[in-house]
Amino acid sequence: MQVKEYKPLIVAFCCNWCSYAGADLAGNNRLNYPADVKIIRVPCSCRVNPMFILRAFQRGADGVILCGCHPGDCHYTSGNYYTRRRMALLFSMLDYLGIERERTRVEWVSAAEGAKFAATMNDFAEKVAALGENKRLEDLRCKK
Amino acid sequence: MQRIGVFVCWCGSNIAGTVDVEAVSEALKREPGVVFSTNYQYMCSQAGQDIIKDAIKEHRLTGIVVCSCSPRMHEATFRKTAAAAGLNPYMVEIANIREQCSWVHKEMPIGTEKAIILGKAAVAKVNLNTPLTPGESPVTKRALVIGGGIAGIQTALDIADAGFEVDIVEKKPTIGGKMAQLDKTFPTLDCAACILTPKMVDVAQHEKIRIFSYSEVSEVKGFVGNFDVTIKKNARYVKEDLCTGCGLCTEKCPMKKCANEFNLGMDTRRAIYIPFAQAVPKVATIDPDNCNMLKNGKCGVCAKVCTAGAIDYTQKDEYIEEKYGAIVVATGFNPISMDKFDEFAYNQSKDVITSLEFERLTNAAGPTAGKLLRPSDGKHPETIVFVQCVGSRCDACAEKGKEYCSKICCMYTAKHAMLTRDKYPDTDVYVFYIDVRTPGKNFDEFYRRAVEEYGVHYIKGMVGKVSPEGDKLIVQASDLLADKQLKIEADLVVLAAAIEPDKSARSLATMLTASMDTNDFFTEAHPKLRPVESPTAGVFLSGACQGPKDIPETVSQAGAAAAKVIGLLAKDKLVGNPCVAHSNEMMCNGCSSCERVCPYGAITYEAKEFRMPDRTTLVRRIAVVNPAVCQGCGCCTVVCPSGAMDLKGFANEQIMAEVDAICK
Amino acid sequence: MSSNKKNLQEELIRISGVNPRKCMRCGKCSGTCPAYDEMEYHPHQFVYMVETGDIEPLLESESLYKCLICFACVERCPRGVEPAKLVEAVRLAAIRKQGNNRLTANDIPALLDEDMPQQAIVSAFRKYTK
Amino acid sequence: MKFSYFPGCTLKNKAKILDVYARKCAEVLGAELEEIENWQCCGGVFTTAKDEVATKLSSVRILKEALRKETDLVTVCSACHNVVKQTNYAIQTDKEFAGKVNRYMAEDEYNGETKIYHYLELLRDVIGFDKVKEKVVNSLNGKKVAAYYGCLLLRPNSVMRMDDPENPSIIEDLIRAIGGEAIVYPARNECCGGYVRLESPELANKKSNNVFNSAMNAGAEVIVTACPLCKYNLEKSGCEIPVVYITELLADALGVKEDADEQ
Repeated sequence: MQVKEYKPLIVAFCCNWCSYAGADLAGNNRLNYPADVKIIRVPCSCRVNPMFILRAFQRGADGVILCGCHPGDCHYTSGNYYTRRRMALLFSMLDYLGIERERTRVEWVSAAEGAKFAATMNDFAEKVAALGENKRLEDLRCKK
Repeated sequence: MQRIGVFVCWCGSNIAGTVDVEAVSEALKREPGVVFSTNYQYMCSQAGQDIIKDAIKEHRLTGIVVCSCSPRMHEATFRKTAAAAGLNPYMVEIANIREQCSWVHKEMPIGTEKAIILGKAAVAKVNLNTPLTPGESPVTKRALVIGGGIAGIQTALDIADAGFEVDIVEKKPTIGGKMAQLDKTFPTLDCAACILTPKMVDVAQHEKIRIFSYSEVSEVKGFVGNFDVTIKKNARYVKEDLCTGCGLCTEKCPMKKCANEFNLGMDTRRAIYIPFAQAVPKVATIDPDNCNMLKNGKCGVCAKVCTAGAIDYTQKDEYIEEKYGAIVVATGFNPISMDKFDEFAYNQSKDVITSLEFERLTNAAGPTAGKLLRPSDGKHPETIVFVQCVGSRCDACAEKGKEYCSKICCMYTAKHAMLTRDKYPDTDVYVFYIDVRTPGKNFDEFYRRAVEEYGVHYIKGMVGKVSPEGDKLIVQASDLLADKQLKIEADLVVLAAAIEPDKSARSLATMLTASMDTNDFFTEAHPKLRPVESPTAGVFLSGACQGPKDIPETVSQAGAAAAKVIGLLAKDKLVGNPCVAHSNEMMCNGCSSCERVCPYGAITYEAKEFRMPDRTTLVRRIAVVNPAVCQGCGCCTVVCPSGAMDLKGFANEQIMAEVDAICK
Repeated sequence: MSSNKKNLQEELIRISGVNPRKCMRCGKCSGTCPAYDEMEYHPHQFVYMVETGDIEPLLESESLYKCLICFACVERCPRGVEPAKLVEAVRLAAIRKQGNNRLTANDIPALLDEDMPQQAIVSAFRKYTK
Repeated sequence: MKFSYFPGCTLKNKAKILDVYARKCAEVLGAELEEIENWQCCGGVFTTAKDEVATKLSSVRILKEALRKETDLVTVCSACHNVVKQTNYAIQTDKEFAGKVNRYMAEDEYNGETKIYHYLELLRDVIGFDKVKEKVVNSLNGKKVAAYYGCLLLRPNSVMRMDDPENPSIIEDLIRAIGGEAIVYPARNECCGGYVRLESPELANKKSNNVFNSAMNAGAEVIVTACPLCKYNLEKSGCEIPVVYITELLADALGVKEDADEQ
């Protein structure tokens, strides 16, 4: 029997001003990374509500990565600092819920760092794939 | 229910080479809300845009999804296309299937699968899009420049020459700033006063420019295009409109022993004074800390001698309210205090001075009339030691000094050394340096001239200690290249003190909600691409308040800031970004969480009456976002515990829908 | 760098708490050092040579015993490098080797005089003996 | 006001007068110095290496004893002060070191709670130089006194926090308070070379010469210090003017010198 190759599902939230542009640059330079990574554009990493991440895990995501501007470079001056603190808390809570630390990540990727974007995504996808399929977070409200 | 059209672009073979565009447009046809789906070779071409326009009209589309290159590339193009066909431009979403799909994946099935998912996410989002209209606000066509040094002067002149009114607010009794204190300027050695004072006169005579000297900004309200600013005019006890600047009072005043700040305390002035001969405005000012009349009610000599009747001992601080469309910060710099560096004996010997003091000592209008004489005994110094990097490039844990390079010291020290050797060839001049940094037009040539033609001794190493012994200063230092410890008997030691932003900058930044770095330099909106704008709309940066700068750099930045201001003031209305936060007043509980995280101060609170079902009224505190100030980062939406705050164009529901579409 | 050298370097950095990479090579430590003329390797060289792993010559050098521990270099270093702590770490590395004590109890009587305060002897033992 | 007092080895032996005068003056000025029981040596020199733990334990014992008695600690000898204060700082700032120290010690944990005053700080910050001035019965009458700080009192300043390490004034202010003329000279915070006295007497001589020559050039009649090692070293190197402990001048000014000499 042939086992279907496991493909992780990865959601990447990218800040419009830096990492989204960094992803475009990776494209311009034809730097490959797995197609499992799907990018959602947000105006700033601080726009990412923890609910979005929980929702992704409820819907079957295997990994969620947040990319923002380097500390000190936020387009809106301070958004990424909020992101950093919020996500530190959220990720430790997710860890407690059984979603391993390796499935969540915050990375700083500037608009000039196409190579870093691709490398980050390759690394993240590899780590997530190594963990195998994720436990699905259940939205208890949906249970009857 | 939306009626959505999907347009898949081939981008020649850029997309079509890795993505089966036909399959994509077929797959997306079946998504909810989609009533039309097609693909075309170049969607951004005129023909491609016509397909979109026609489809909008023919199928009465309420929203469109373009699967193409990055929105950073053509979002604006397709928004215009939609608008031309009568569709609200914010009903357009782009699925990035080129940069983030076809270009980074090699295999057709994989690329196609991902492109379909990205398309579905975009369709899911458009289903929840609502038409957005950018807000408009009027522009007050006047600018405020805070700081009257060379940065502020140049910015004001450039703005005024374009025909807009400008007010300069200067803390000191005269404009001119640090440049007015300098002797010569590197690398051309033209005299600072000769190039600055004509500009000061231009400012004074310009019909579009007003100068508020001896004044400070005390309050700033409003936002880009509509700032309300309160200016505090400090009492100078002299009526500016009557004073002719004749200077008689400054000769007759009996209080002779006041430290002259213009000469950095190296000589004295009277209690009523004009800082220097070319001051603008040339109006006397009474120093209330030293005036006997103001302190004890005895004297009144200046009033007696003033033929213009300009003296007014009863003058009070005055507050003036003005409206501006743009504000330029040009608050400049100061050398840091040498108190924490007393290994160089600055507080122990008068003959250890800072470089700015050296400027005054060599300036023809300075305390020694330009003769280089030691402050302690007025003798001509035979050996002079210059110490570079005093307080610059320090580590944060060293508890003193600044982490950055002050940038101007290498060049002015080369200038000082060269001028000294030029005027007094009998003088031995040593410069202790860590690195000599000369990146500027003709800068390195200038430094080399100091070494090669003028015989300045440049020694790689640092001074460890300066000991005043008798009338000499023993300078103990390392010569790293010779691997020696030197002891030089010097007559004068000049410290290249690090520079720091003016102390007033921090409170000003708070008033302006402009951001600063850890060193209190104002931060620019983008370090490369928006260097003269602060992240706060309508606030611009000029000169050393943004970072250490020499004169040519300051002047070019001042001109750039002026150009940005002119661009703003030339508009009659400001069109905002419609993707801003807004609060649902029914859900808001007035908790202030959003206000605390907003980097722009765009959120205020108001008490609003609500009619209750039982016909009573209830007054509740609710958050209100000023759309002209909000920049749309969305930070507030995340902290809102009740979910009242949302971001237009990137609403919670919309992003959630994208997540769902991707994770299906 | 050989692994032995690397280990020694890491050991010195660990016990001294000094990060030699913070040095900007200004030489202020050596400009300020009161024992400079007695030293073969000077404070800035200690920092540089530990950074590059060239530590053997320092271990052999008399300079280790010339440092006055006056902390002038620590106080005045603009980068917070604290060279004296590194000198001390190298000295410890030297005298901790078996048989490398700089001073033994037998040496003491000859060095004493009547007025010498106790602390001179105690501190010499602390500095030179393990 | 009651303080724990740590004299240290030299003050019980070669530098008895420093101890006696210090106590006597404190008494006059209303500070009670209670000597710590069964104290050991401070360690003589603070080893900066992080892995040196055992050599610092005797200092910790002093600090713990002061804490047990719920008093601040007063030291007189500059070297003791430096060692004890650096040890306390290491415990406060280096968790790993504090952990090791506490594992060595049987009793309660110590985390750097004790506040340490040098005798000079006691005079300036607790008693106040004004108060000292009031109690002067025997002014120095403008005697030209050069304060010698050396290295131990001032450096590293991040730990010692006594005064401006490059331009200190605490001893000068005391000299002025008791009627002397303070001679400020550049070498007052330079090292005398005390710690290399045994190993390299020539170097020690050189450094000491530099110090007292600088003071003498500035017109000093007497040099004062708070450190027995400095005093010994300056004298041994041939200083031509008297080198005395600061407490001796103070005792003289407060009129208790003879009293103390009898003890």
